Amino acid sequence: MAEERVGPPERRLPLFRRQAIEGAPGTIKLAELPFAAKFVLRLDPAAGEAAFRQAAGLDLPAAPLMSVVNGERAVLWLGPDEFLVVAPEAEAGELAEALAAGLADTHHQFTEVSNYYTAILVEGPKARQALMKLTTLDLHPRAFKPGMVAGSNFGHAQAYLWLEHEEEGAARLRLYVRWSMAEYLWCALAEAGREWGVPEQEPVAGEPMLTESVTSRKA
Amino acid sequence: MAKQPYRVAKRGLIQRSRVIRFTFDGRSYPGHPGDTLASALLANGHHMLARSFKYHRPRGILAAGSEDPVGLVTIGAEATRRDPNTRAAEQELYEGLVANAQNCWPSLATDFGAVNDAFARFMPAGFYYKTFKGPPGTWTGIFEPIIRAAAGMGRAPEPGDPDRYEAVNRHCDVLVVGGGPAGLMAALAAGRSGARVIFCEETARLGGSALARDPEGLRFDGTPPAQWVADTEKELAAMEEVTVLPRTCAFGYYANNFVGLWEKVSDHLPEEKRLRHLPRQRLWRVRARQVVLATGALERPLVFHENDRPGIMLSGAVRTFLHRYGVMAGKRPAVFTNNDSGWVAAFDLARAGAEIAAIVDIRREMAPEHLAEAARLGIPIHASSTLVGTEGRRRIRQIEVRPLREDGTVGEGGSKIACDLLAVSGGWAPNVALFSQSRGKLRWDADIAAFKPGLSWQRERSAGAANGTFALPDVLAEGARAGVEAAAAAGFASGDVAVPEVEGVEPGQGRIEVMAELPSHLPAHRRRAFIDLQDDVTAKDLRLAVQEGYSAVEHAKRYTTTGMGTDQGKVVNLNAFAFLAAERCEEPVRIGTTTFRQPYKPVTIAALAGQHIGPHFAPRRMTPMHAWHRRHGAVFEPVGDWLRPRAYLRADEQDGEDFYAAVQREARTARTACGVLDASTLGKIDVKGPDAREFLGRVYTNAWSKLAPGMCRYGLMLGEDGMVMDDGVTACLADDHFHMTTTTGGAARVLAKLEDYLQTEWPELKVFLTSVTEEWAVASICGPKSPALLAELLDDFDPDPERFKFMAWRNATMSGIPVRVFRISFTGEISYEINIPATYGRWMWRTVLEKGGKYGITPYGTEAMHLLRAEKGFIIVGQDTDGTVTPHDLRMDWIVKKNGDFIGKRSLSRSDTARPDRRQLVGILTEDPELVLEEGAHILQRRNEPEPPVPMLGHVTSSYYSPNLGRSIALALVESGGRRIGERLFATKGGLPTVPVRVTETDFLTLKAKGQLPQPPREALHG
Amino acid sequence: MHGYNVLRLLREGLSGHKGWQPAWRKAEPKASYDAVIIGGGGHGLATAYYLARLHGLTNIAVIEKGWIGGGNAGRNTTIIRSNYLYDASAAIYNHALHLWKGLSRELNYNIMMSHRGVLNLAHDEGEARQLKRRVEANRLNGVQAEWLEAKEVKAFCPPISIAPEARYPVIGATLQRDGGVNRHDAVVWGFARAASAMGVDIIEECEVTGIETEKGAVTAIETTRGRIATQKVASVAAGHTSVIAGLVGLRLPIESHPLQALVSEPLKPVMPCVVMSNAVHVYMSQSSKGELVIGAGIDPYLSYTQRGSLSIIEHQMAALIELFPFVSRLRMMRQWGGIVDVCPDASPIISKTDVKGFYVNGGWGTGGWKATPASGHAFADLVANDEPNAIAAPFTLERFVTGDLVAEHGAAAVAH
Amino acid sequence: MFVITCPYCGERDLTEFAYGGEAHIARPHWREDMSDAEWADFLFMRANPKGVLAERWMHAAGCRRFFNMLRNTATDDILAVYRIGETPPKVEARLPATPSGEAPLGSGNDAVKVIQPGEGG
Ligand SMILES: Cc1cc2nc3c(=O)[nH]c(=O)nc-3n(C[C@H](O)[C@H](O)[C@H](O)COP(=O)(O)OP(=O)(O)OC[C@H]3O[C@@H](n4cnc5c(N)ncnc54)[C@H](O)[C@@H]3O)c2cc1C
Ligand SMILES: NC(=O)c1ccc[n+]([C@@H]2O[C@H](COP(=O)([O-])OP(=O)(O)OC[C@H]3O[C@@H](n4cnc5c(N)ncnc54)[C@H](O)[C@@H]3O)[C@@H](O)[C@H]2O)c1
Ligand SMILES: Cc1cc2nc3c(=O)[nH]c(=O)nc-3n(C[C@H](O)[C@H](O)[C@H](O)COP(=O)(O)O)c2cc1C
Ligand SMILES: [Zn+2]
Repeated sequence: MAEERVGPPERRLPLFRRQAIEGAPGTIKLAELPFAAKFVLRLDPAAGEAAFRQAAGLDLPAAPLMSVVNGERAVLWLGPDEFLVVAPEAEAGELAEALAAGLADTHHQFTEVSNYYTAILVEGPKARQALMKLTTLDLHPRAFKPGMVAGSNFGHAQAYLWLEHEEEGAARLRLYVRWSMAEYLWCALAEAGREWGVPEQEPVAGEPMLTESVTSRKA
Repeated sequence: MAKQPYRVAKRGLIQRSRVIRFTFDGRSYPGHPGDTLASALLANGHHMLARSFKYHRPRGILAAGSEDPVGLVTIGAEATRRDPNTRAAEQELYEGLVANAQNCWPSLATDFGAVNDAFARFMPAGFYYKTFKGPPGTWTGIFEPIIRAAAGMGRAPEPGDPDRYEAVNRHCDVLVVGGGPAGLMAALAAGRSGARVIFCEETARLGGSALARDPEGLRFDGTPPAQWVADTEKELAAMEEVTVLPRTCAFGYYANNFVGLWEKVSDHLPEEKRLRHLPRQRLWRVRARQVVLATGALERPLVFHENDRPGIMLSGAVRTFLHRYGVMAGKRPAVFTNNDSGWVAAFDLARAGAEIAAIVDIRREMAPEHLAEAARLGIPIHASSTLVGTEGRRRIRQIEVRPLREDGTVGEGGSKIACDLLAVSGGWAPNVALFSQSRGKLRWDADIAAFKPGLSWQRERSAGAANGTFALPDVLAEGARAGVEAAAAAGFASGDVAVPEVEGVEPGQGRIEVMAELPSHLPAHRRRAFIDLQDDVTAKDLRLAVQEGYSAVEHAKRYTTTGMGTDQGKVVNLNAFAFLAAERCEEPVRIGTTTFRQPYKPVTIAALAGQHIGPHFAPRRMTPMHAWHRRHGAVFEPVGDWLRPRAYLRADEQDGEDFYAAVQREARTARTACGVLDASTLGKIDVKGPDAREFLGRVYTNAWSKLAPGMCRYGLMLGEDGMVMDDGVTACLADDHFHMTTTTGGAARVLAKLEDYLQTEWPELKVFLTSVTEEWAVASICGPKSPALLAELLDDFDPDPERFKFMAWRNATMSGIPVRVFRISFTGEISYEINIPATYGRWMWRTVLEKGGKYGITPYGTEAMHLLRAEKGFIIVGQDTDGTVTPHDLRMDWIVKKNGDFIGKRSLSRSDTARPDRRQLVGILTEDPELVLEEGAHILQRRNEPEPPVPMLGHVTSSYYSPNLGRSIALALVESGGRRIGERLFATKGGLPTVPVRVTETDFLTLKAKGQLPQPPREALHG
Repeated sequence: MHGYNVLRLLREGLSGHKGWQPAWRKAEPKASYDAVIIGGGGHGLATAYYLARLHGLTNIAVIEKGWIGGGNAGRNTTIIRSNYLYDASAAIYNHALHLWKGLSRELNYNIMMSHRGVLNLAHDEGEARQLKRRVEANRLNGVQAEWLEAKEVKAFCPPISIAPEARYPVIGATLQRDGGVNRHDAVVWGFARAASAMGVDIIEECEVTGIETEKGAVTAIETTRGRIATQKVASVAAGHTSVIAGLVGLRLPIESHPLQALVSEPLKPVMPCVVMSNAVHVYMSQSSKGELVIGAGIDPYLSYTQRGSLSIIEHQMAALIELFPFVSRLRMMRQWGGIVDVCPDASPIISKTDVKGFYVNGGWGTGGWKATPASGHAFADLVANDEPNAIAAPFTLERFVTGDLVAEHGAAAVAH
Repeated sequence: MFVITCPYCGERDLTEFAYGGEAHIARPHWREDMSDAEWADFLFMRANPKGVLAERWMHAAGCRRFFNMLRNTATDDILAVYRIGETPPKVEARLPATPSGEAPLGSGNDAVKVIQPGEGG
């Protein structure tokens, strides 16, 4: 069965086969962001905010749909008692330990989702417009401001959208999407970018399927 | 090059300097950029371009826009780009456009279908209800095929549409629909406030009816109309927050100010000029805080004998063709009107050089200034007269005028007047389609004899002609006001918006006199006065509908099909309503209207689907190992959104392996050596909190209080109706921390349900749930060689089943990578599930296969997995259950705890649910071991079925040929199954004779181990 | 009732069609009736027709708040089939099919019953399994049913795509050859005409606003056109079943949802049969007039607005293109919505209630059209005899208490 | 196509939400002697009102929270949104003109299609 020798452990992101792509200069870029540690924190902020601050070194977002960034760490609001904590890979263990200790007396859940989610970067002056082909979120600059996070549907994929920052109309957005939907979303985003010259991304498709029912012919 | 005999010099917004060619019905014609197909055909003197639906009567063009009911053609040169039922009046002309007549055979000019017309008297409304009622089968066999072949309009294209479509979402503060004077002012006013404005216009240009006016006679603040429109458009374009969308029709006004816009992005371009990076059409899904409807007014035709000939056109359309497209639709036009609009059209035509044959007006009194102007232009006037007939086949050539008596009947005398165009006007009616779609209430306005917006139901306002305001200065002012108010309502102040001073205000339609059907000297049954010109509904048909009791407007519509064509009766419906009112001697307001439904005009199906088709139609959820599966012969099966390998067909064997052989091989290898399954798709939920155990005890049927960390337990989850909904194994990670698994297809449903109970039913429980399905890639390794393989795969790991017991789990590492290993099994075989962080999944899988090579490992798919678990008698929720099966029906009483509540518990004791003779899951063995039952086969008491209905005892839920038992096996739900173990019953086999079977326990492996499997293995065949 | 036939049509054609009479009398409400039927849809009119014809009850009225056939009867996609799973369902739907076959003649009104065949597609093994189970059950119940492999599906319905690379490839289908479509309005009008001819009062634009009871028994109804005394009230109000039941203080296991449908522009014949798919959620046929009649999905929320959400239609159109690529460039001409009353087990209620003289027929959900004559037939029997007959018995309200549901989710998964 | 105001995330499109059915149907506490009818009432019987309905929704694509909403099912007007556990606010539904809320003429609609003489509004 095995035709190739497998080497030491190698990690692959869901989109590892996909190169970063972009449209005409100054329009839109798509890329999968490299590995990072991600955790879902479930916690009643009223009960555990101080402990969290102490352990993680940053505040919980003060308002819904907001994020807090401190250096390379960030906390994104996902729900009233649900947050996405992002940190550099190397800090994952230390962060988890610190939180486990710090929140030991608080009812909480700190679950690693580094592999569950991948992050797709959508960047450029046309980023908002491209995304609006896939989501019903109001992404007008008046409505969706830097630092904001929103969970929504993007085409058929649920994902969290985070506007990291925006300079002179060029937005830098991240989409956190679950592994199994990453290919779909990537191709849908590329399709949305075609207007600005983003190359078409052939979705993985055409898997062989049986075209007859087999229940009647088992033997 | 042919001339365009009806093109007039210097008029129109067409690009005269360029001549483009198009073909209609195989003949080539010239036209200009800026033309529509209709205007270009008219410029060439071509009026007849279609045949009507029922009688196949010649049809021309009635209106100059999307409201035209009759001028339908098929566009497109290629069969895959064929667009039937395209309105010539809407289709912009481009170089090389190919149009063809439809609904006629052999040709437009000679159409055999037209014989229908000769038999029209025998085919009144609803004639088919009264006949063709032969014995059963005659309709399907004889009459229907004939009717179906005769009906329909264009021919559908061939599959394989090469074009792209897309949908986009937008939010805005103000949406302005309609680019006429009212809409322009509204957009301007709203735009100046800084509000986010979307401004759409159905046609290629802004300007609306301003472009249908003689530019000489009209000034906005001293500027000619086209210039004013252009200046306004420029100002709008410069506003950052304003989006102007020409060629964009607002087709649907839905709840909560959601409006669908349909943009034709490249339909106006020749094939080779279409921009590949842009879609053919675009759907704008607009969420507007406020909406301004400035959709203008539509002109009605008049209902009189022979009013359906090509060359009979609405007066406004005549003006549009003249001023917007530079086409004089006729050189000797006659006018027939019940209001002043016809007069204005006549004057325009006369000034442009036409010789007006006559103005026929049914009214007695006319505006003196019009009479004076007519006299000045030398136009013959026939006041208080009507038309009683027309002539001309492919184009009108004569009208017959008769005086109208005071009592509304036709007088003697009169004359026949030659003409080559008849402009008709029945007065203008506000275009209230979108308003009514928004569920606003209409108000009857007797002055204009039409409905206009009354009571708004959503955040919307109408302005201009759409609101029944017809005088241009008022229209502009109302538009501006609507824009200001809409912006204000959305929170934006615009300040004052100066309304341009209009020079050349038209007098308007004046007093309008409505006669539902114009009188005639002909006996009623000889009159052919058309109301719906597409579906061939005549006044006579509507009269018959009333006579037969189909007099409610909705009944009349359905009985006669009036307003049910592709135009949805935009310009003809009001005539139908007026006619019904007259017939029923009631006020029109009591008749009401039929329902204005979406879409305003027909919208391409692919545009509604947008980009979400083909490979983007439904996501394919993939595990990290997906690519490997594809490379190794996997045949896939959809499980929810996931694609899972179903079996791996080996290519190396001769001719390749077929599916059945692959499944047998996989299942055999998994039990005799080693097999590995990609189990990553199983749902996984991290459950944590001090009340986690309590919570599990409520959502599963069994108890969880004693499960120790390091151990796992199987659970069944029910709905509140007591029926099995999902199952899975949950591992205790720590006293307050669990790792729950669900079925692949049930994952999302289970999580939602658990959240539901936690958030709404038991908020007091301190438990958090987080989905971790894709965090882990999972290899489920089974078979006698699996312990040895595990020992090799994992670092310092003792997989010995004696010490690493069934239903335990451990942390371990694989080449240093932390993994969780579960000793759980769905096959009854020694089995391990390695869970590794998904980013290592691909590597893990390849490593397992590489290191498993020497143990003879095989990857196996879901089909072998199903087979293996059936050998052990394990259920699959959704296959062996169907939402009507309780744990007791599965004979899994052991899993239902006696004490304490859980979801679904109370349902189990309902009188029917607790019945002892319900269908229960049992094993089924055919007496012939080689015979594999069909899943879905039914179980009967008797060998020979009596006549239906045959009593059924149950059905087969799972059935396989088991390579490991050397015979076929099946699971079935059978009435009182538990009590029937050992009984001989019969299974159906399609239409073939039933086969004898034996009822057994479900765990076939154990039966075999105990020597209770009745049949010998068949080594010979499957060695 | 004047007969309808070809000769008469020809005669009338020659004399200007002056002889045709109203199809049904426009009745004014009387002070009292032996029984009152609420709802002038297909089921209500069929009930009246059979009450008069089979039970001799002619002093009855059908009360319709709008115009007859204006509810679901006027907005359904008219798919007729009887290939349901359970015996109880097979009995009633097959009975309906049997009645449909003779209805044009019986009513002397051409309801255009077209037995052009109904395909139920399977896109994966799970569906194939369920469908095959149904084929077997159908056969044993005397319901016409057969299984077609993908290639046979294509042969029966050439415009369908059976491309193996499709996301949900067609792997087979069941075919009920004597299933099909008919002309919905004609059914309504045909029943109304026949019932009216036997003396039934059909009262339109009259809304039932209250039901009076005394000691737990019905005594009268209140309507927008006055009070009507009666001891039997039969509710056949489809989408409004719960509202009517609410008038006597009953709560039912029913929820009312929007269900949408749409038609394309008319075309020359392209679709030879009816096709339904659960997985991609499409059903389509072509009407005699030429439009493709396409059913959309049900909205998940309750609503009485007779409209649904565009998103349902959008998804529907994508699915339709998957299955029928030729529709891509065609246009949607009109879309509309109806209110369907859905039971938890996807089966109807034909039942007495705790209120004496108050009978309920409802909960047909997305698929009751096909049952119209049988539903009326069975309900008439219940109203006349105060006991359910064998066909109605499994569909009483009692089943929600005992748990003896008739779970037809599989057979009714796609709205139709 | 509703706009639903999630009490946590604000205005979002219908397509982000999952419907949760009629609200305030408390699951009865388990009792041995609970009758089948009582249980059936909880399981199946619904008010299904034409008018104001208290219903549950979940912001499935967003914050995944359940919440309650008051909506007029005769018009689809959304009248209030409130959190789980809160009591429904008092609201007034805009009532359509006929008792059923449908048109006396023509097809049924939430708002009557045509204003009749003598009718206000
Ligand atoms: C879009 C759509 C597609 C469908 N497709 C199919 C299909 O293909 N095949 C199929 O079998 N089924 C289909 N159905 C379901 C089918 O239409 C219904 O199950 C069936 O028509 C309901 O019975 P009915 O005809 O009597 O209902 P209705 O026609 O709705 O009759 C009920 C009547 O009661 C009246 N009423 C309500 N309240 C009152 C009151 N207070 N006073 C007086 N009158 C009142 C209503 O106005 C209405 O006319 C579909 C339904 C819809 C909406
Ligand atoms: N002679 C008369 O009595 C009479 C009667 C009516 C109107 N008028 C004149 O008509 C003008 C009215 O101006 P107005 O701005 O109100 O109307 P308009 O007719 O000038 O403009 C309406 C515009 O809306 C567009 N439109 C319609 N439906 C649409 C849709 N669904 N989506 C997108 N676009 C759509 C049309 O293409 C048109 O361009 C005035 O000049 C008025 O004098 C005169
Ligand atoms: C089977 C069927 C076919 C239909 N065909 C047409 C049609 O050809 N043209 C049309 O305008 N409407 C057609 N309709 C839709 C009706 O016009 C109407 O929308 C529907 O009966 C609902 O009524 P309402 O829209 O007035 O609420 C059809 C409806 C059905 C049920
Ligand atoms: Zn939310």
